Amino acid sequence: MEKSDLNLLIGGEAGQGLLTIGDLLTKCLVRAGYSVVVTQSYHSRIRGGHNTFALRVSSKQVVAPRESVDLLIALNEETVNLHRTEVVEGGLILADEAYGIGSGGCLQVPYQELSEERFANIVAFGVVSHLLGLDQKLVAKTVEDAFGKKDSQLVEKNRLALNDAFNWSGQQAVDFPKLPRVADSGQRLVMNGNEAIAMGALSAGVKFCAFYPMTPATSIALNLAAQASRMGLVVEQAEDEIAAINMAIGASFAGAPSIVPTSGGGFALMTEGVSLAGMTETPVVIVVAQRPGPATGLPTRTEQADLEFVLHAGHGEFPRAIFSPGTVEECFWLTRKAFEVALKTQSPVFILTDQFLADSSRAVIPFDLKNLKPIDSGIETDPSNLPYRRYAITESGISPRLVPGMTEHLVVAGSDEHPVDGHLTEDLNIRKQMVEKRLRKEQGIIREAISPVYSGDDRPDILMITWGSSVGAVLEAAAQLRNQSRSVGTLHFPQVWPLVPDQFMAYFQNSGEVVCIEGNAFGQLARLIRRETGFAVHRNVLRYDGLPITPEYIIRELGN
Amino acid sequence: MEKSDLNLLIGGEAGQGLLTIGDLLTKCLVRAGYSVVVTQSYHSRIRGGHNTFALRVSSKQVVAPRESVDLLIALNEETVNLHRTEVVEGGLILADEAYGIGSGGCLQVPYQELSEERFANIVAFGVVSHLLGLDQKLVAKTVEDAFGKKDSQLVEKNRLALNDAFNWSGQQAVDFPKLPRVADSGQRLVMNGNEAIAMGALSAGVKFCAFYPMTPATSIALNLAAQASRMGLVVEQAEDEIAAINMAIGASFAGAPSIVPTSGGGFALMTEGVSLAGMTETPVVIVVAQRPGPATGLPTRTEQADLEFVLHAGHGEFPRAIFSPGTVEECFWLTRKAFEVALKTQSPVFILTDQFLADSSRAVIPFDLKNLKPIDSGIETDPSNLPYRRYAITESGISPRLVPGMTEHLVVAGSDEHPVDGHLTEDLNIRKQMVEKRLRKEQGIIREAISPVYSGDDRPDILMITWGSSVGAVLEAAAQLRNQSRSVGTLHFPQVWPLVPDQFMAYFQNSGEVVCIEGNAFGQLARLIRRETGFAVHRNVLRYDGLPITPEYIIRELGN
Amino acid sequence: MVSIEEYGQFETAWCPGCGNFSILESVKRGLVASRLEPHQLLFVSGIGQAAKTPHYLNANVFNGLHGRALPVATGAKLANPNLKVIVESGDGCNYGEGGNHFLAAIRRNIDLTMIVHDNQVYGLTKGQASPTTQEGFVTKAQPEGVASTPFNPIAVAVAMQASFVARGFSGMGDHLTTLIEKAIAHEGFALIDVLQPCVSFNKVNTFAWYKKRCYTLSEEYDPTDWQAAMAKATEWGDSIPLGILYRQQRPTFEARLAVLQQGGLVDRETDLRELEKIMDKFS
Amino acid sequence: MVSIEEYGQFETAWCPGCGNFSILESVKRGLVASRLEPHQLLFVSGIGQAAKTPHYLNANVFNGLHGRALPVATGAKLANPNLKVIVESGDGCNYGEGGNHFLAAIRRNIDLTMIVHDNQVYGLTKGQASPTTQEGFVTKAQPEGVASTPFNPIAVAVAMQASFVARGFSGMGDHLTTLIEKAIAHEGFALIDVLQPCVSFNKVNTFAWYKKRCYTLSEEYDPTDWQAAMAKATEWGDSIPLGILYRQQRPTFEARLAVLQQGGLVDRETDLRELEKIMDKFS
Ligand SMILES: Cc1ncc(C[n+]2csc(CCOP(=O)(O)OP(=O)(O)O)c2C)c(N)n1
Ligand SMILES: Cc1ncc(C[n+]2csc(CCOP(=O)(O)OP(=O)(O)O)c2C)c(N)n1
Ligand code: SF4
Ligand code: SF4
Ligand SMILES: [Mg+2]
Ligand SMILES: [Mg+2]
Repeated sequence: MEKSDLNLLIGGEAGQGLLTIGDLLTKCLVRAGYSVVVTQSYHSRIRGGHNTFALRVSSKQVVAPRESVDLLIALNEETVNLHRTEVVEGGLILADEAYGIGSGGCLQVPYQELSEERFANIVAFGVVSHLLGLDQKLVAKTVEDAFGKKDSQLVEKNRLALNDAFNWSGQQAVDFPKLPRVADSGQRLVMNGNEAIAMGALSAGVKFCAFYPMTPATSIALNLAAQASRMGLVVEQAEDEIAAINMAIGASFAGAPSIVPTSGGGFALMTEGVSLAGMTETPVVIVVAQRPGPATGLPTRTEQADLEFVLHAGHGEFPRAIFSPGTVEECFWLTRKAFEVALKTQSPVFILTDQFLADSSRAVIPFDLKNLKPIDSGIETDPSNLPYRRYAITESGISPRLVPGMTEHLVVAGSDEHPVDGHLTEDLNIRKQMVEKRLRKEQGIIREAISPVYSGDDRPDILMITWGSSVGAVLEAAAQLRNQSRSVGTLHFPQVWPLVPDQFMAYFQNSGEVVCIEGNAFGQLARLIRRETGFAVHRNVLRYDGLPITPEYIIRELGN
Repeated sequence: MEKSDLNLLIGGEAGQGLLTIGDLLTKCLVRAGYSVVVTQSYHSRIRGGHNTFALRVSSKQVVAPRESVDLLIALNEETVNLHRTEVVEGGLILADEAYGIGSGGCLQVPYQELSEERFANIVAFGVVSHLLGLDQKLVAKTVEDAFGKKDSQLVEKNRLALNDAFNWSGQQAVDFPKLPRVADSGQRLVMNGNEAIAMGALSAGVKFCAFYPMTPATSIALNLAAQASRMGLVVEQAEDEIAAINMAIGASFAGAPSIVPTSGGGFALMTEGVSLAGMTETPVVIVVAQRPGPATGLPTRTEQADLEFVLHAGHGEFPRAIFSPGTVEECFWLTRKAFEVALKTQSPVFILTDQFLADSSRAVIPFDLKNLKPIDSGIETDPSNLPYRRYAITESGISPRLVPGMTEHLVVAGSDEHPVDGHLTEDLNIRKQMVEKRLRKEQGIIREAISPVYSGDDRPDILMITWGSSVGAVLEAAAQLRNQSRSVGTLHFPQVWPLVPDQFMAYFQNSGEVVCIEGNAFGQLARLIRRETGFAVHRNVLRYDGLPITPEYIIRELGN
Repeated sequence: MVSIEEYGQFETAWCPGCGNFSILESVKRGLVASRLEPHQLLFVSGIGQAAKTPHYLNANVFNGLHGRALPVATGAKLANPNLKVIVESGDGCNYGEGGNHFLAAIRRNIDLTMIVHDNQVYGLTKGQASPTTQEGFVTKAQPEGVASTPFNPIAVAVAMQASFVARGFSGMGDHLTTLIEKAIAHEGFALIDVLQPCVSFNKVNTFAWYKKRCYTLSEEYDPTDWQAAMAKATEWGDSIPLGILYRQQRPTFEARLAVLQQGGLVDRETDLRELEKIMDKFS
Repeated sequence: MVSIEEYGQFETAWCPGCGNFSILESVKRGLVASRLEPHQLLFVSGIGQAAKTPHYLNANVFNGLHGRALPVATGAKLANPNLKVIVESGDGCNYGEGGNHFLAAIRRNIDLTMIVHDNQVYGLTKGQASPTTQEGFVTKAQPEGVASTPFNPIAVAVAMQASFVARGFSGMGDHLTTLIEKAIAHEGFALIDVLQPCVSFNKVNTFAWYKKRCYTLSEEYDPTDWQAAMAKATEWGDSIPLGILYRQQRPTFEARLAVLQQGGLVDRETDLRELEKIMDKFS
């Protein structure tokens, strides 16, 4: 029996190695040519708690998590108790025979017999791989790549454990669907959202990153730190988030394209700095990896509730752009784009992601780095008008940018209102001109704005709009509804600010019911669309329990 | 000749005593029964610069500043040069004869002859008082009250200087309109916006204020500090704004109604704390006294550009209320109201004021303190359900509030998502319930919401809407337009969040052109109204040069 | 008399073997020795593994933001000086994000006990350097090793003449209990920096590492001698002194505020007659 | 050679008689003595009266937020270590709002010169207490007098073994000029706390008050002796020592970052081939 779309759920305590099994399986499945969507759900603790690693795998392209479970890999009994009901008819539970759950719908693994305790994860991985019909060589290679080849004893033990797992599995009479073979689709990468943001930033020429650790943003900085010496950048853990953003502004002022990854609470501390970037016209890219608030909230879960906060963060008025990647690929490309817009318009630019996307590994076709155009830093070395004036009034609002110390010209940037030379002013006519100059830059940002992505029928009965990481669930829900012969369109906003009504109003007008789907309680994108266009969406599908939106969730909610 | 409405402008350097003259005149005129509107414009420095103190005075009720000047009191030559053109036909310049401006339209005062240098301010005050037709006894009494009676030598010298000023003025043949006498209108106070906020807070039972100095908010704290020992509160200058809001939350948690005054940049640092107040459901009143941004901007000028920032400040989602007083009286009453709503709904509540209103003295009928109902702290001492649960789920969303140490029951507040007992949870069903519980409190806030204030014709051709300190200018502009036989309505929002469409949509529907008038560049209230109602105002009148909106400004802009 | 049972037993979210367990135990014992009932106490913490501690005993609790325990505690203490307020949080929370409040609290000498779980690492966020992490320590965030000199909280506190400065070690429970008892009894700001092994992320400063180096100050040591204290404060490495390193009597912040001499703010009525007189000044 | 004229003459927004004028003069002279051209310099300041200083000379300037000069300076220095970066701001800015960055900058030992105009008051916001205001000082914000112990920046810096810790006085211009020159020459973080009379708001610590108390450290004083420095650091009141109180050579932060050994970040090309290899690891 074959099944093209399987959902695996690994459950256990933190520290039990479910990440190891999950990562190995993911890598192996991607190498075998499958499409994957990983959803990680964990507690805010280091050991213990109940964590899950969901791995949806398919021979076709999949882009969203799924709720029902085909294979439950239980690393403890609690997992069986908590998730048993999610397992579908014909699904399977993989558990230590020691739990004594019986063999109905369960493959009981004699871990103790099969291996030393420390190789139990490898055994589990082996058993699952065999169940899924993966090639043992590929499986062995994946383990080798993960653990390195230096320790030959370890390599050998891993190989043996895997062997035992495959042999044992081969002897079991289990009725579990195999994945259909897929054609070789060429090299693909396994990458999660945060990794893609880090890689996107590196490709854009990031030279400075300051951060204060905060889940789920930290791994962006860690990924950059790992490459700092190779790629020639400085990654500095600041004393607090206020320092982080101010350091990034200082570095950027001095010529280093800068990024600041954080999450809601840390970002809150940066809002004064955001305003400073706006006033001094210093480019800076800020990643806000969302998690459920208010305050500390649920630090390891997901939510999309900081759109309005980020859009209005910082006192006073100045332009900005906010990107909202929905896929790992978009994390990469929109991070590049964020640097481009920040540098071109000398403004703070934001990337809104969230815990789900941050931790969600996917198969990605390698980015074509060879054909990338380098991003223009916007820094001049030879100003056309002298004396050099950092804030010269221009039609575009963009003033010539020099960096200090690189020429004989002096660069003066001021957080107070300033005349063209950057010094202090109390002249209220200048004030007015400067406000207008700064706000004119929004036109440039609008010109760069990425269109919402539409897919579906020309005049659908129902249009589902969404932003950020919920897009996968929306696309799949749409596909399912179409299977039920419903006429559905989807509109994804990879950029939520500025909104350019011309890019999307026609879709609203040509659709029946317009439903906005987002991971918050206020319906923030919907409110924003109404503010900008007057259009009130007909319905909201919202989620704010800390879990990502799934296709099933959308269909359930729409059913109401 | 009499003129019922005069605009006086005192100009000079910081430190030259224009505040002394201005304050004395204001007090004296109010005691004499006139209506006043003070507009202070100063530089961000301690000595020098060019500062002005505009004092509009009238025998009728006035509520806005005026642009053209009847009497220019120049404390230096620069003032003459800068403001001469603003003086109306028949107006007068009062200047030291030493400047040698000539006597055309100018009363040249021989300050050196008339007094020692340190009494020049008293002389100027005396001359102006005489010009305006003020009673010399009243004038003398005002000086005495201001400088105290302890130093009898000083009292005598002041008296003499005044005498000389009156005598000298009496001998001048000046053709300056006197103010018509007004009937005794009983005791009135001279109070500016910040003083009224402080008094409102005291009347509401504020017990704790933490702040970090920031113009134009500081004087709220200073006014509270001056009364701290008499009124039994603690006013603490914190090490930074983050500490300020967290201290206030701590004090409020322990039972002391708390206030935090700040301005945009300081508020930016508090946004994480705002979110904490939202999550822990701790009442706190935050005053944001606006000034032009971004960043340090124009620290001593005015603007209304932080509405959207304050509305969305803090990560995650939780209810709040934002009051936007437009008059000194509203500063008092809405501060009381802010405490009431904060304590009743256990939420952060905001007061948005600005530099103009903060520093704008007005004549105010004494608040009737005797008939004030004390504000309910919302603190229980005897919980009806045991065991006591700080976050018990209720229909209103409001849970029973106890304070620690006052009973044997333990009070546990958490910034992480929590079950009813306040401890930690990772249960996502509880999460959902808690989000909904917190958001239900918005209904209570809506029930308390103050209606926008309408005045004017039933179906006006033009409806001017506004919020905060711009209301005076809007009212007077409307009056002027009506004098030109135009049909005008005005709608002032003393509360900008939550907006309750039922309270105001009818006005929009019954009006011709709807114009939104506010002191920012984005048209923030207009955008918010559109977001909440879909209604797009037809026109914006915006100002963002650091000066308050005036009736003339509105009429000029409408003319376009 | 209060018994340790009244402080309860709770399930924790800590790793088995973590030093936090013994600190929690010492805290409870210190409270019992101080004869304090749960409702007389207010624990204030920030965010981190250590900051979870107050959830694991019976008391009033305000578990606030990362780094902001001290200002919350300060506000609460001023509102109600009758509360025994104890701040308990990690090294990252108190010396990193909260560094500025640490300086201010010492300056105020407000009557608080501050217990810092110093595991020289950010535990909850998975092992980045904290301000007290030693130079060269390699983490995923500091792949080349920490380049900054570690923050020495004891030296800074003594330099600022904090009124009670102590160091404990989670592995010496009785000693720590006594320190906690004394810190609570001390009138003024009392700091206890508690060395705490983090079995998950700090493989350098382990239980054995501390055990080998820690010694308690001798009876002869005079904690009121500032110069001696300053010298002791910088002793670190091969030997690490435990105990009260510095102590001084000076007035608390609360004692200097006239308004608090009549009791806490919580009980204060609002006197509108007085306010009327104040308002009169505006006329 | 650079002349003082190249640094220009500007109108200021300061009160006549303010100590800031002489500090500005000393700064300029210190720069000339250091043979630095305006474009080689980056001044970073916060907000306050002192923080306006960089606007009154020719140099590259970043005038940032209140309290946040140090992180901006740190970022700029890391981006371009060739810049001579000087932080100049007030006591409130650097020790109040910016206290946490002060601690971190000392720990990093990044090569910056930090000149603090210490007038023991918040000037620009009209006279509230600053962290260095003495106890009992009465202001409108502290009508009962300041209740906190003043912050002693020198003691904290020495306790943390900052690599260059000095005190100057605006009224002793030549001495201050030399300190500035030495601080600029010092490799690592150099603090100069400069006593500065504020004629408008500090009527206690006046020019005469300082003049009477300030003395320069003798030639014999050994600034590398930490214990002696610690003792000197707390000398305040009747006599106030000026000069370099403590000095130490230790590696700068920049020197410890491998990536900066090949020059600043500004000049670095983005190597997409290298990135391709990095990306391969994800396959
Ligand atoms: C403003 C903010 N920044 C960052 C975080 C993320 N964060 C949570 S705990 C922690 C570090 C905790 O370290 P420490 O205080 O030493 O406690 P430990 O876990 O080691 O006991 C950080 C950075 C946060 N919650 N809030
Ligand atoms: C975040 C923030 N808080 C408060 C202020 C207001 N503010 C401006 S200057 C200043 C104090 C300045 O004191 P100090 O640094 O000692 O400088 P001085 O004016 O005394 O030279 C304050 C509190 C601000 N600009 N930003
Ligand atoms: S991570 Fe470290 S500090 Fe946290 S519980 Fe585990 S061992 Fe303790
Ligand atoms: S207020 Fe004080 S510090 Fe500021 S310029 Fe005037 S004298 Fe100098
Ligand atoms: Mg720690
Ligand atoms: Mg100062």
